Amino acid sequence: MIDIAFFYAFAALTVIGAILTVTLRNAIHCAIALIASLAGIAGLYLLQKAEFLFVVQIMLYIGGVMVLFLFVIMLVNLDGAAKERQYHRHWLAAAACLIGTGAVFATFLHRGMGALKLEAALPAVPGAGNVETLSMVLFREYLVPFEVASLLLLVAVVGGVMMAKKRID
Amino acid sequence: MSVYYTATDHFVLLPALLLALFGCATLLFDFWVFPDPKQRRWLLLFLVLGEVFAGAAYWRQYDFLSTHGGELTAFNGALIVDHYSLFFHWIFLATTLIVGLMSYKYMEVSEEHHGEYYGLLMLAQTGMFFLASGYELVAIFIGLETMAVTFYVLVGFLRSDKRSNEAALKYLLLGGLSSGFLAYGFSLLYGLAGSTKLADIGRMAASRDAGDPILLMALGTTAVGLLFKISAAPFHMWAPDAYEGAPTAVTAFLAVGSKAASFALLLRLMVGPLGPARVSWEPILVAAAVLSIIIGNLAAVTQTNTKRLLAYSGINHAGYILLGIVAGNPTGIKGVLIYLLVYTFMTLGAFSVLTALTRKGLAGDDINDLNGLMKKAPGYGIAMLIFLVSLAGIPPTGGFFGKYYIFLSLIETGHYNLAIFAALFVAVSVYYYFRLIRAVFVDTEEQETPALSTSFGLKVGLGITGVMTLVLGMYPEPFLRLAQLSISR
Amino acid sequence: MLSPITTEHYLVLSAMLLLIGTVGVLLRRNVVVIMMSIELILNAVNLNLVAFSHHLQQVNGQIFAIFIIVVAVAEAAVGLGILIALFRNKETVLVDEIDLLKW
Amino acid sequence: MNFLDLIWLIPIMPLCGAAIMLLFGRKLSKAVVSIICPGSVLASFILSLGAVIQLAGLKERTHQVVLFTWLPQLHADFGYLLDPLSSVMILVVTGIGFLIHVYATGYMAHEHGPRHGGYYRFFGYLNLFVFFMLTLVLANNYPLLFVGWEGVGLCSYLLIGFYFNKKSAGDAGKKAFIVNRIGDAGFILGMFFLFQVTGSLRFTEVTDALRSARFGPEETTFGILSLTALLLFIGATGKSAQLPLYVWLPDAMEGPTPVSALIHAATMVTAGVYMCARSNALFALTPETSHIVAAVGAATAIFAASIGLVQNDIKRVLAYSTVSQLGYMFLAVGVGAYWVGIFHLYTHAFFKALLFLGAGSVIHAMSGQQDMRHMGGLRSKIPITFGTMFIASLAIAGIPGLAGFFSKDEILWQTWSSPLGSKVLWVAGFLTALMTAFYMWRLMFMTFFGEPRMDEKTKHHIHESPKSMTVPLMVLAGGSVVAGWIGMPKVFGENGFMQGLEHWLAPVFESGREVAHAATGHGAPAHHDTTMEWVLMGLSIGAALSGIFLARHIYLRMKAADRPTGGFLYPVLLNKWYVDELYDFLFVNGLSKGGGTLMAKFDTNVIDGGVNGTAWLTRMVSRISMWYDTWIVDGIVNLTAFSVRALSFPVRFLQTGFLQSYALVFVAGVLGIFGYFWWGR
Amino acid sequence: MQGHLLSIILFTPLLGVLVLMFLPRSQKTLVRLWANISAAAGLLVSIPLIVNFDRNNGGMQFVERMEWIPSLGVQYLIGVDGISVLMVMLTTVMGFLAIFSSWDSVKYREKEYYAMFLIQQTGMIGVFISMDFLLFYVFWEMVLVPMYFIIGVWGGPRKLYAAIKFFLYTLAGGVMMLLGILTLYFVYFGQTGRYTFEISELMKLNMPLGLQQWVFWAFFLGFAVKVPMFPFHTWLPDAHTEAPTAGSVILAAVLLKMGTYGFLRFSLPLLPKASSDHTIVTVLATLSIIGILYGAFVSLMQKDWKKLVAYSSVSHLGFCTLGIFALNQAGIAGSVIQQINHGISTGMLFLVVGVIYERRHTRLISEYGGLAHVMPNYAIVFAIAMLSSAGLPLLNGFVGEFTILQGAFDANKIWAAWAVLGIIFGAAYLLWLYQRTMLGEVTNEKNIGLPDLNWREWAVFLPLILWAISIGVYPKPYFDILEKPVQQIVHRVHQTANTEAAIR
Repeated sequence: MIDIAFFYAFAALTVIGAILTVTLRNAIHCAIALIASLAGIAGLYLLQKAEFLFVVQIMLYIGGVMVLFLFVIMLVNLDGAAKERQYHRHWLAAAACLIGTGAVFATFLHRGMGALKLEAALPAVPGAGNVETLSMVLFREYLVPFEVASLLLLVAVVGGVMMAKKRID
Repeated sequence: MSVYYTATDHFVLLPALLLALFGCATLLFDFWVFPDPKQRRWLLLFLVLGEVFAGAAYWRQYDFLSTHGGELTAFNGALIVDHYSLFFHWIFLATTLIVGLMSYKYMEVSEEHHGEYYGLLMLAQTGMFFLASGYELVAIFIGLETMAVTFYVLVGFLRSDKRSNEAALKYLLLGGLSSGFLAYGFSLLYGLAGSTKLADIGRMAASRDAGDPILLMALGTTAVGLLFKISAAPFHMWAPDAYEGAPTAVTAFLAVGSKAASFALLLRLMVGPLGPARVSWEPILVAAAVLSIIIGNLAAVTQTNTKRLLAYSGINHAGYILLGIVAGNPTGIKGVLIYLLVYTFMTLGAFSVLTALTRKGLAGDDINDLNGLMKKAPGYGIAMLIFLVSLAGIPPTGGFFGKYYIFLSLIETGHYNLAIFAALFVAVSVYYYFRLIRAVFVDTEEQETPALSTSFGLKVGLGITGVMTLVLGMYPEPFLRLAQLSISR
Repeated sequence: MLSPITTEHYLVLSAMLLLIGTVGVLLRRNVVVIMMSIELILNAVNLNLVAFSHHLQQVNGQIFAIFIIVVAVAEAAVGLGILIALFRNKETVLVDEIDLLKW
Repeated sequence: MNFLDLIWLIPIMPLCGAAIMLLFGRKLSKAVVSIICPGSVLASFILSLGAVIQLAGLKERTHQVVLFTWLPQLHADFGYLLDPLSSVMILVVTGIGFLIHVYATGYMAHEHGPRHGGYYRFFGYLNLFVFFMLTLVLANNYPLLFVGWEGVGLCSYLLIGFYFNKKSAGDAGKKAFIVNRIGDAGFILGMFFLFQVTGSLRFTEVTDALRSARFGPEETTFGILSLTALLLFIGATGKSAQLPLYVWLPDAMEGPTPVSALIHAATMVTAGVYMCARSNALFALTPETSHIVAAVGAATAIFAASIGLVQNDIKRVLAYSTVSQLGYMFLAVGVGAYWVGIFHLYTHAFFKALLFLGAGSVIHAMSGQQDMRHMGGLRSKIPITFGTMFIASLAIAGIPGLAGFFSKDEILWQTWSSPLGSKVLWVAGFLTALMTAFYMWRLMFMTFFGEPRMDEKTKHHIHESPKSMTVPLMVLAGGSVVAGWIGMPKVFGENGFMQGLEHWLAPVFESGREVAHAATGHGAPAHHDTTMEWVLMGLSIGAALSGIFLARHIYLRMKAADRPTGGFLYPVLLNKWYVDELYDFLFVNGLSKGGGTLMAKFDTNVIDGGVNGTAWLTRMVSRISMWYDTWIVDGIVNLTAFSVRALSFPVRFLQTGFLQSYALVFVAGVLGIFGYFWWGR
Repeated sequence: MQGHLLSIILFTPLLGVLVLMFLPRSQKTLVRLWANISAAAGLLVSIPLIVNFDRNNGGMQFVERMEWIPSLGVQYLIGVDGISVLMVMLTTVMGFLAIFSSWDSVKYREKEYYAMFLIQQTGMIGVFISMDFLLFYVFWEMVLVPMYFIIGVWGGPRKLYAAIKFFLYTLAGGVMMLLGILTLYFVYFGQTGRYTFEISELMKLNMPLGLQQWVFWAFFLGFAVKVPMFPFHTWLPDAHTEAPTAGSVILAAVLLKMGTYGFLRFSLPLLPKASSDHTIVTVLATLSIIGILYGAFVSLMQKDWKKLVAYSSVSHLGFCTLGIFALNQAGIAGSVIQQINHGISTGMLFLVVGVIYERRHTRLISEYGGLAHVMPNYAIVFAIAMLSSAGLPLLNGFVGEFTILQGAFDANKIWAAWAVLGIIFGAAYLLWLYQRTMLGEVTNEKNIGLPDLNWREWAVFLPLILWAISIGVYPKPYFDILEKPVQQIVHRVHQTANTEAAIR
């Protein structure tokens, strides 16, 4: 019962935050709205016993990415941009497209729900907590991706630096 | 070794490791050793060495497979090495090597000669490795992203050049969107299969009826992501801009490496695990192929920027290759492989001629910059002729056999109308390829331009690509055998 | 009385997020906001994954989610870097003023 | 030596002459040329004589020499056949050919053709012509005959157009060639039919096949054979200038006079007659076609003669006269009297050649003047020419004892008596005889009698032609007298000489009649009604005399030389029955102006509506086809190309450069896919 | 040596190119000399072929077989029968003359020019001798590229348009043909379980009529564009007109024959049912006849000398195809001979135009007139060329046309009747052209004092004239060579047709 309430609360937070993100005029406000939305998602993780992911979400996303965003927003001062028209010219066509897609998605999900023959949710495995199991699986089955991820981050770092740094020569 | 990292795992992963290793090494050395851009060309050695070692590793794998046969899976099913993936590995290897060879002069000319470049090339190749060898969604996805992110950086490599920035930004944003969709599709696949292993997904797809809505959603979104990567219409819009804005060498890499890798994945997914759902995805691919051929050809006809023109021609070729997947019979798949192989060499070749055209204060990417090339540098002229003729699919060049297989497979599977359609558009494509040929051979340049910016590496690259294009056209036998081998299960 | 929360609820939610993200990408002219929208899309994916993994009582989904986050981070970093480089040259962050390359 | 096996040399001789002329002619002096060319013809004349004499010795009077295979598909060889028929022809061709060559040496003496050296080229062509003519008459199969057939056409084209720089000459030549081509089309098809029917194209084999009497009425009466014969005859009309394809001949007079004499009087134009005679077995089998032939012949004869009545150009008169005489020959062939046709051919060769040469000498004397209205009283100035032409005119008019009399009279008699003939045809022939006498003597009187009507300058110039020209005239005059004696009517008494020609030709033709008899019941040997024959003979002589006197009355007494006579008929005849205008009307006005008034056009300069008309029609068609080619066929191609280019732009402008329109397309794609999933499945 | 004669013939020109590539482009004379030498060599090595050719053997001779792409069943399989041996001779001779004739006419980029010609030479020979369908296709396409350059680089004012038009047109047709080939290939695989492109193997197929018809039309597109048959001819006038003289000569003399040869070698033997199918035969004969008359009509109206000759080709090739689809000995043999004749006559006509074009640099007929006074020898040569093209007996043209007509007549009298009209018009437009250019007064003073033929031009014309006359007077050897192979084709077509009839 209570988790139902929580679900809807977090869901509302997420959706509203998301909507604000794409609608608000000032980029900083957008960022804050996004943070709210992400926080909502984090809450949903918690509801689904994904504690580790919850932590990651809070720390990495809200603590890392968003800060990065804010930095950039500060760097490229967007006051000018804030006064500009916010929406793209052919927003109407875009909206139409989106509504169409939305409708289709909705119907699919609706149709799909019945057909979504997932075996009913299993009871939570007792014993080992989320993090341990997760780490076990991560380093047994997902070793390769893990390593590659490091490469990815390396590339990201190098790339970010490359791009952002001023030209010396 | 531990249970987490067995000898097999090592054996399979080794090439990727080597590449990553040399890639990082390049980055480090760049920071420490070579302050002067002129010396940085020595970093090319790292790339060459890296490729050599990786090549050796691949060779051992090839050797092993051809003696013991079958395939090797590692990291309990996360990676797979079979002749199929090896085929692509060879392509990636060649691509990276040639791109590296033709780059350094270009980078010097455009005053952005940084050691990171070679490192990034190799890291990108590492990403491709997982596209061809990955047998598990996460590995695949992460590999894809590694490749993609590297390309975002590479495309924007000319930081001071607006066009380059713009290209990078557009590519990144659209790429982000597409990978979002791809990931969404993957997540659904995972949800349906309860596992990220392609094997399980295959089982799932076989068990469910093709009409299952969620499966369709998964299919649709995945298809979107992949079609985007191979720049098939209508998800092609990024290609012309990215190609034009990017440094020419990178454009070559993008046009060949990224496309080949994505095809490797697309083919493996569609024919492998998602094979059972063919009825659902075949029409999508048909539509995409037809659109790509039409749009690619039509847009190229009046294009005046060579890189853009080649971008459109790339879209067009993607369409043809897709037709091979549509046919889906052994011939068709062989066709895809051969086509990609040929495409690699001819496209790289064409682009390397373009890199030579880029001179100080002269972008060299307008058709008129090709004028009188035959007079100026006959070698380059003839090479360009070979590549363009091959792109047009005219014997005795490699391009012909690509088309040959596609047509044959379409006929075998009874797609006569598609065959005729494809055949007709060959004529259209010839039209614009011959505009280039005409520029090279017939037209003469208005005012005197500086000499081509050639280099030893570039010449080597041209040599390899040219020879390969001709060999593939005149004696394709060994490569056909290789392709045959790589589709045999 | 509200029905108990099932996986489906999460799917719907993530689909909504996906759409909203797409809306952002399609409509906002501000590059930064567009990137944020992409983050939204990726989070939608994560929501899916977690829901499934919870449903299946596996952690694979969560792990996948972690990698997705990594990807998001990487893209964000590189993207912002590129944005800065561009801004340095072009003094704008509005996408429809960035149209050197066309036709 | 054995001439019979050397008959292939007969055509080769002039060929060598021609080769020498055309290859090295420029280096040779006129003297050498005027020795080589007539010499080569003389040589083949001698060869022919020898061969003919030896032929007479043979029991079976045919001899074939086959050199080598030419067209395997048609079993056609380079093979030569000497039999009575061809022997007559070769003698005529080589003999008269030689004389005309000699004449030409004189006539062309001060002829400066194109730049220098028109002389040698002229003789080169002349020899070439003789070569082809001999090939034509000596061939032992139709295709080889066709070789000569085409060749003579070509040479006539070259020789008419000999005056390179006279446009009218060029046109005339072109017209001649093309009209002949039309005939040839018929000829070719005819050959194919013949080959299909008889399985061979060798004269001997064809004849045997046809005479083997294995053809019933279904082939012979309006059957495939009739069609074959008809097609061949069409070919003949083209070559021998019969209705309706005669139009080219009068214009052919643009050529030098010797050419007119050799080609357009003595030899080439008679090729058609020869060919029909050759195919006598075929024609004998197909009475319907024979009727057509006879009818066409008669019609042409009277028609052309009527036109000849009023022409003022001396050569044109002779031209129409030739057409009319050719009509006679076809009349003969048509009524199944093949030997008579050949007989007339042979006599006609003499006097008509003579007339032309004479006319040439007159023109020569008049320094180029051809209009008889400006002549007169030349009798005393150029006596030899006058004398010879006098004889010739008597001959053609049909005065007893001269060549023309016998042949023409025989034709008339055969027309009357032959089962294939008819009284109507006879009347036509009779009238023609009357007119012939009239216009020939009109010519004589206007030219040689009365007082001179030419201006002083020309009058001052007048002089008799050189020996090289007059001697041939005299020889021919002699010929015109005696040539007929070997074909006298039986009523004069029968013996081997008096009916020499008939007997000589008998093996070729006689059997023809029998077949006709066997197959169709026609062609039974006519029972000889002697009195009737005498009566007819008398009538024709009367006609000849009255014609002459009428002419004398009008043109000597009434001095009507330059006045129109004959009332309403005059303009009609002067304008050649408006045939050219008719063709014009049909082909030109009929199509362009929707019909101009027929009587409105009175100028004789509108030559040959016929050919011009067809040419015009052709040109129209080809304009249309060209338009079609540029705008439709090519247009479609270019249109495709254009539309591809045109379509290219929208596709390119899809690429607006705005990121979000790309994204839009992207999402549209997504929508498309799911839309397909939704509805499509 | 003897065993590899064909390969030698095939690759001699390429060898020439290899050497040519290393010659300095500045040494123009050297380049010219070498090009002529290698072309002459190509001609010389082809002589043993005709000498040792056994005309009593209807099958393939000088066969060379080598695996090329085993996994596709493609072989390097070459050989000649009577038809191809004639074509090869035509190619080598005309090729040499073309190169020889362009000694002074090509003023720039000689090296590439000659290289293109020699490469093309190899391609053309290859087309005529390959007995493997894919090999054939490769050569077929290989010919296009050099011709594109020859037209596009050394051509007239509208050269680029003409070149790309020629290329696109032929290529489009070729690709369609490829589809046809692949279908055959696949069907063969279906019936025997192995892939091969060997013609003689593919002939063993028995395909249903319907499929045969499809394949036939696919081939038709390829060949008809090349020939060119009526609605597909429009690339020809442009290409012929814009190409340099030698280019036009090769184009007319050899390239067009590739199409007719294709019909003979592939369409008829491989698809006998389709090619004897009534509708198809009717359609093709009709198209041919339309081509004959249409070409003649359009030529009549041309103001451009060269274009006139070009359109006359349409007319003549109409005869060739008509002969082929008469489907009998006379028709086909005549057609092959007519193809050679057309090569000679039209080749000569183009050379004739080239001679005057070099002197006056205009092709407008109205610019000329009365040239016979200025250039008598030229006039004679032109006359001979013109007459041989107009089909005057004792010259080559007649033999071909006449035999074709006979064949057409046997097949269907109406065809013959129409085709005969073509002969009339043929005379008409050629004579008219001759009259307008050669006869009459010298109207244009620019023409006064034009030099007559020089020795090199004579050297080009003389062999052609002699050849023309020799064929016209003694065509038997050609008929003998053709007899057996043509018999086989005819027999194959009719036999299957009859069996079909028997079954029905």
